[in-house]
Amino acid sequence: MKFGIVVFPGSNCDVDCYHAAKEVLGQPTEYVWHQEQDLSRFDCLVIPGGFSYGDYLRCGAIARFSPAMEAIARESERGKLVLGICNGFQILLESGLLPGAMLRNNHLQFRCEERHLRLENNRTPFTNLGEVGQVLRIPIAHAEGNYFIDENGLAELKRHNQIAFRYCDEQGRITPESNPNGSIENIAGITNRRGNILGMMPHPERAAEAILGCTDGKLVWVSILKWWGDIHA
Amino acid sequence: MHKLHLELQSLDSATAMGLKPQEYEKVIEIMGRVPNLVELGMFAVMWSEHCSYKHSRRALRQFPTTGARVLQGPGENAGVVDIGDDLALVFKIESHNHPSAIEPYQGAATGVGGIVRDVFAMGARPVALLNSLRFGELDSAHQRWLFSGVVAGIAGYGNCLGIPTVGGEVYFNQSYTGNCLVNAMCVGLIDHASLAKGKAAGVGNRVILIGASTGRDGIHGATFASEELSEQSAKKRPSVQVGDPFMEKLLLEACLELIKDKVIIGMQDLGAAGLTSSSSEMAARAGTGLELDVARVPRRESNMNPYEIMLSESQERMLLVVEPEKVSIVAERCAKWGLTATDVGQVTDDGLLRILDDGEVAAELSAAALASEGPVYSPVGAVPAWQESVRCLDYSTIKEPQDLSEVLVALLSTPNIASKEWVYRQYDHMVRGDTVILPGSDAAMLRIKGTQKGIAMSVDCNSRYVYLDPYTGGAIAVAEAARNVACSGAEPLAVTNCLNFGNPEKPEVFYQLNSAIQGMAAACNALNTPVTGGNVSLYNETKGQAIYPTPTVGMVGLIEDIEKRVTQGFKNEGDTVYLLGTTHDELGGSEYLKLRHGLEQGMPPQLNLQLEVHLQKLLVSAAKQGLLRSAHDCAEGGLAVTLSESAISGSKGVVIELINQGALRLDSLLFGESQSRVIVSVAPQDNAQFELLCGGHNVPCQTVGKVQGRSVVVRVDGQEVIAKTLGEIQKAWREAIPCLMSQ
Amino acid sequence: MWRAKIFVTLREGVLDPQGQAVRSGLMSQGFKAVSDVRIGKYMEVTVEATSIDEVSAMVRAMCERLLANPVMEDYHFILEEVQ
Amino acid sequence: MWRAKIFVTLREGVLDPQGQAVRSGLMSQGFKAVSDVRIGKYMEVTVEATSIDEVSAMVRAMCERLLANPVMEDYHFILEEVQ
Ligand SMILES: Nc1ncnc2c1ncn2[C@@H]1O[C@H](COP(=O)(O)OP(=O)(O)O)[C@@H](O)[C@H]1O
Ligand SMILES: [Mg+2]
Repeated sequence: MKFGIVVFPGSNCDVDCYHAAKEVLGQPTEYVWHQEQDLSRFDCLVIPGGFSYGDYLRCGAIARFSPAMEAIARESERGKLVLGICNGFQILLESGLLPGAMLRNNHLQFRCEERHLRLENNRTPFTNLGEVGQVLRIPIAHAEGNYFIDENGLAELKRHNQIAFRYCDEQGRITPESNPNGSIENIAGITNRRGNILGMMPHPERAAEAILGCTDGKLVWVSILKWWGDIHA
Repeated sequence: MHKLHLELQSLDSATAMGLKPQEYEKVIEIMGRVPNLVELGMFAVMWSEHCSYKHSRRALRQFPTTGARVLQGPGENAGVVDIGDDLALVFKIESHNHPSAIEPYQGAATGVGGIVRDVFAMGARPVALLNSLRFGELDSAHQRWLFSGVVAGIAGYGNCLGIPTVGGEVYFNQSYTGNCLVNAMCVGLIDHASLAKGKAAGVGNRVILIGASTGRDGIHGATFASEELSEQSAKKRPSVQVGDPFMEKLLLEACLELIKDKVIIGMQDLGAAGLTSSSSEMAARAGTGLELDVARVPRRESNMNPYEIMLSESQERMLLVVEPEKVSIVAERCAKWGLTATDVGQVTDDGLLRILDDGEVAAELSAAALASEGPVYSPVGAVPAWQESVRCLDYSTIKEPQDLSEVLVALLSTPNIASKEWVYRQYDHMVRGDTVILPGSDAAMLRIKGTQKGIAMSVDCNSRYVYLDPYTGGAIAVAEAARNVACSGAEPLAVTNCLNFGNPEKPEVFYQLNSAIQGMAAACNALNTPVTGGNVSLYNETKGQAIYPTPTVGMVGLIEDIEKRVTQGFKNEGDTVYLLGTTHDELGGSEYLKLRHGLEQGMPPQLNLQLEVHLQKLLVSAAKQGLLRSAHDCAEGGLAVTLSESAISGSKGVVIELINQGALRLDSLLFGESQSRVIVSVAPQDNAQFELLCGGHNVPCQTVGKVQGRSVVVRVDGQEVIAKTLGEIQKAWREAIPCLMSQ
Repeated sequence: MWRAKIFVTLREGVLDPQGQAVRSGLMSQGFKAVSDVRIGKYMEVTVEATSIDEVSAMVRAMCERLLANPVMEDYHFILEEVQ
Repeated sequence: MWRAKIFVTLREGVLDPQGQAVRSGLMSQGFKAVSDVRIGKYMEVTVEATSIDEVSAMVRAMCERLLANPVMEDYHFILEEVQ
């Protein structure tokens, strides 16, 4: 399975995602410069975290116009997988590939810490090895992860089972205290309707090796590989 | 461009720029004529304390600067030490105190930007940031504004760059009320082959300026940083700069690509004194001259004259020297990253820095004179009149507290000891995916992908000790930084330091500076950790009142097998807890004395360097043999606080039985800050081997208890003196700073 | 030459944590008369154009495409002719 | 009741990285007529007061103490009486 890690000026979790795909999963992986127009050679495109274009206007607002994002929209229509992490999630929202928008964290500070997530939907290419209700420990690191969507949009998300992860406490309870940023209904990650695009604020690449203190994030990476293996079996 | 009258300048304008009369005379002597405005301005910034170290240079020579691992000592943009496998660490610490006092967010942010440029100017990939911060007490709204602004600024810049901020320290003390300290340290990783130098070598080579355009910001920033903060400084306010971390990220990536492609002959960042210092230093190092045409420098503001362009301290700029045929490669690379690269001049053979303004000579002066022939003074030192009296401490007047549990809780919630999570959770400390010991242990550690190795880092200084006794305090700063690194299982390798002091022209301040350097040097020699660089920040005074002398020490270390790393938290129920080292009746300078008795007095704890060396060797070798489950150095708050911190970090209780029999006061025993002590925990099956090892290293080692239960319990001679649940101590420790900050 | 003064504000119903923080900051500084604070962005864009209609269309397009995110923000602007 | 519309902008000569990024974003979107972009903050503060002089003094004090840092920012404001 071939992974492409998209690099914008200002991306900075590109190295981490490359390492996860290449070394942890052991799959062929390439960096993709944001000006590339043809991404058809990849099976999964990862939009990593960071501060594309400095995040100066709104996070992801400028990156979405890049040729690579146009190519990603095309590839996703063809059923390829797209994983947007942190800034990658923000870019997916700005580009309209996922619904909603991202506001400043309600406490206004950047937060980097481990968080608990409840897996809400295991019928996606990114979560198929998990159980619904399973609690994962995965770090967050962002100042703008306060997910916002209007009421109708939220109802749509739920109707189509698009909520992938919610912030929760150690026991899996969705509580206000376990919400690190004010995100609506503790949403931490969503998919598109088709399920082949996932955007999430927590960083699964930072929790994919024992030496980093936690391997819960590996579930996302290994699920991707399993899904691909199943359809190519 | 607005033309400048190149009239010759009198003594009056020299004084206005901060030069002393004899320095003005010296300029005339060097030039053989009277300087014009541009020339005089260039001398004034380069001969400021900040750039020329004129009051500190002689004293700095007392540091040991060589060693088997030192690839680059002081004199370049950053120090370099070998870590084997053809790899090296590049690291340095720098202050941004004055800018942060005026605009905390931008001051701290641009401080991070500056130190990061110093590291990648050497060709290294910056992999970690640390910082050392000092403010007044948090009961003032202004101090809270400074503290939160500085932390947000460091976060804003470092997070955007994608360099993890993995460690640091924060202290609050009245002496910093008018003068906060913000020191930032950066550590980079490099292959030996990629090491770049800040040299303008090769006559005929081109000089390329890349990155941000030049504005009027920070003109005379270097001289500003060398003056006391006063009402006057308020008027200099526009010299505050706004950082552009995105630009820096582009610059960083472009420069590293150019280094990788071997396109660069020499490279240097533009920091204090801007183009003036970078061009003169690069030429001086290579023994060449440079010719620059300021009319070609891309500007952000209109009508800038040569004086302003040469002195501007606009951030996020680098100066490169490349062969003429490689100029186009530089341009291409820069274009890829959206950066402007401008050919601004060339390397010459006459040793002169010739500044042209659209072809016309605007200044012509010796590069070496600017960069290295500045005045050097030998200030006189004198022990301050108050020194003896603050060292006196009459123990008989200090009442021993009744409720020691309550003292422990109070200590855990003083901001100097309380959890700094409020700070480091604002820093992305995990980006790049190599941080294997996160903030919250004695030292931070990163893995080096592709090897079994790890690097450990720490910054330390207890300035109250330095205030009470500069020599001992200086030595302790080095010893503690090294001890923190050793506690992680890594071997301490080398030191960078930032000397934050008051006005060195005052004999009592110079005494502090000089004695602290002597103490630091002694510790560096004993521990075999040479000094590879650093920075001096003097004139940290407001209204004539100097800060506590604060020589911040940044230490780097190496662990050969990262799987052998050690953290501070207790691990397993039933592990044996040992106290290494010896406790004396030493309450002087302790946090306890300040908190309970309102005293910042006494002799600081004494440091036995011999014991310190043995202790650190023991820690490294015990870690290597896999004998340590945890190790945590006894620092502020003493034994009781150290035990509590290990308990909190590991979420495990501890039961301690101490034998005292009247030997020490109970408050000394529990809260005194005797040096060279470490609390370790060891699995029961390894006890015998560990004790043997301690004996072999001549390190006093006492079994003091067991990891057990959900409380911290301390008994002395069978009598319970402390008993608190993990929940209680954790709450006190964790909530103190957030609580203060939410008022 | 024209200067567009553009205001981008959070849509009604979207929580404004920055505004709330500033409000409580003001309160704690003794400005008790403050009842509400909303924070937005203010941008000044200088453009070359021949007519006000042209500028107006251009600025509207900029806002729609880049300067505001319609999911959470509203915008309005004022145009001034400058030298 | 009064509404103060407050504009906080970077002082002349102070670098505006946001403005630069937006400018180049607009350029690459084909808005070539844009020559300059400066970004600042826009705040709406609602205050209770009896006279315009009182509001004006109060808002000025807020700006000086909290809303702007005079080291690098300028501010101005407009007052409106509201229901
Ligand atoms: N406290 C110190 N100890 C050792 N070396 C120092 C110290 N302060 C400054 N230096 C060295 O002096 C040189 C000049 O420092 P500095 O002017 O801060 O560098 P830069 O030009 O990068 O700002 C550097 O090599 C630095 O490492
Ligand atoms: Mg430098």
